[in-house]
Amino acid sequence: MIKVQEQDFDVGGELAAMADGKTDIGAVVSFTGLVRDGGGSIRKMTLEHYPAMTEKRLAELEAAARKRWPLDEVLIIHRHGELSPGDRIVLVATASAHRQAAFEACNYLIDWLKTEAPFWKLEETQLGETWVDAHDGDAAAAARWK
Amino acid sequence: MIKVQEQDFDVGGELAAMADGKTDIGAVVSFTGLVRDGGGSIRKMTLEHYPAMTEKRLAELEAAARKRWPLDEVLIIHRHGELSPGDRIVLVATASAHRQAAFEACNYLIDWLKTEAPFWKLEETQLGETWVDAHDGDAAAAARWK
Amino acid sequence: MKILYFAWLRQRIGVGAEDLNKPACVTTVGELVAYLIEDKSKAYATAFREMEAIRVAVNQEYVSFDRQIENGDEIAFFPPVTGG
Amino acid sequence: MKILYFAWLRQRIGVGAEDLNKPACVTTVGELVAYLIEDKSKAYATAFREMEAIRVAVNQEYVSFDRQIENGDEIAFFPPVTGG
Repeated sequence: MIKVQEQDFDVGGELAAMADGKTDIGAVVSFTGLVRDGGGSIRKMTLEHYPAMTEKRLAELEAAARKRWPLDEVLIIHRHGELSPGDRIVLVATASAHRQAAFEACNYLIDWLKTEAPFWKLEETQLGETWVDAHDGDAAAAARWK
Repeated sequence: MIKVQEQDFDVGGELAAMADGKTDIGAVVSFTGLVRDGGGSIRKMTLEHYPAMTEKRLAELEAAARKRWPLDEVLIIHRHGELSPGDRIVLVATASAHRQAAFEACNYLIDWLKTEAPFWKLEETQLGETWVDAHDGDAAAAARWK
Repeated sequence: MKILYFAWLRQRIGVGAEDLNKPACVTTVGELVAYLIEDKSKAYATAFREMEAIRVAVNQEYVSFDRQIENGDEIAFFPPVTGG
Repeated sequence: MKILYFAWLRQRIGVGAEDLNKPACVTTVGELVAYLIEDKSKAYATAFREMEAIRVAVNQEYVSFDRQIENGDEIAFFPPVTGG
């Protein structure tokens, strides 16, 4: 399931819903991404995105993960709009009978989301606004899954 | 932080508490293990453990993970006592500035917990009680991290 | 054609979206960029200066600059993505 | 010495814990098992039949059966663990 939204999400509620009423799920793995402010200089972050393409790419990533691993449930929630340091940005969660499938699929999804989902981060500091540069390490992380 | 308890835990609350008030955590990865009943025959599961050794081994595993990866927070909650299919058994969560560290440390902790933490599962079906056998795959999964 | 710009491309060009009747001389994404750069009514030349830092999607799929385009296509230009 | 049994070992022997003054002839875990098997007051012989399926910890640390033991030690016998 894909959700792209401005509002925050309830991690516990979302994860519980994935396994609710099922007894064949042994493992739920989740990744929560937060607005990080290493230097204490970020006042605000704005996430811009390309809605039609975001939904399409995330749905394709979910389908690719389901094809590669035996997954009972896949959830991706990505926020857009204005966020503050410490705020949740993204939740990726996978549920499977087997823990290694859940771990690998969750890791795969966030790695590819980082390099393929059309989101852009604008950071606002005292010095002004800066578009966050793409991180070379992200492309390398995604390439591991090829 | 290590918690060994009979009562259920609140995944969302626990994960939120790990990053609460901090702005240098970029990633929180969690593993939730659930009582699985593939065949629909398990009525109840009882988890027995060796309390003094459980606390000691889990604390040692936490220390080993912190030594190997740059982690801001580590949380392991393991339940004991009577559980039903679908119930949460264990939560392992890691928080780090970097997502790959959080993923690897969480995966490492659950792999080693499975082979080292002194818990034993007794399953009750219509046919009677059976002690769950250790799974060869678990030893192999843990050995990957050596 | 619908043309979309995101992030600093949108800021430099000054609009997020515009409609354009595909000129006959434009058959690929690369030719579209060359055509836009000629148009001095907006800061296209400045925006498209760092071509290696620009990605393009046609109908919401990543493509390369030699991709053929049709008049009904939705063509989006943007910097490398930084979500997650 | 305090001796602990868990899971099916506990069930077969019938107790989860017992105290024993270390006999002079017992210096290792393996010798302790041999000593217990001689004692017919409980089902030690049955419990310890599948030795390859039994793990031992001394003072809450995994050890091998040739580990030396002292009178003050806590010695625990159990099957391979199945938590998580």
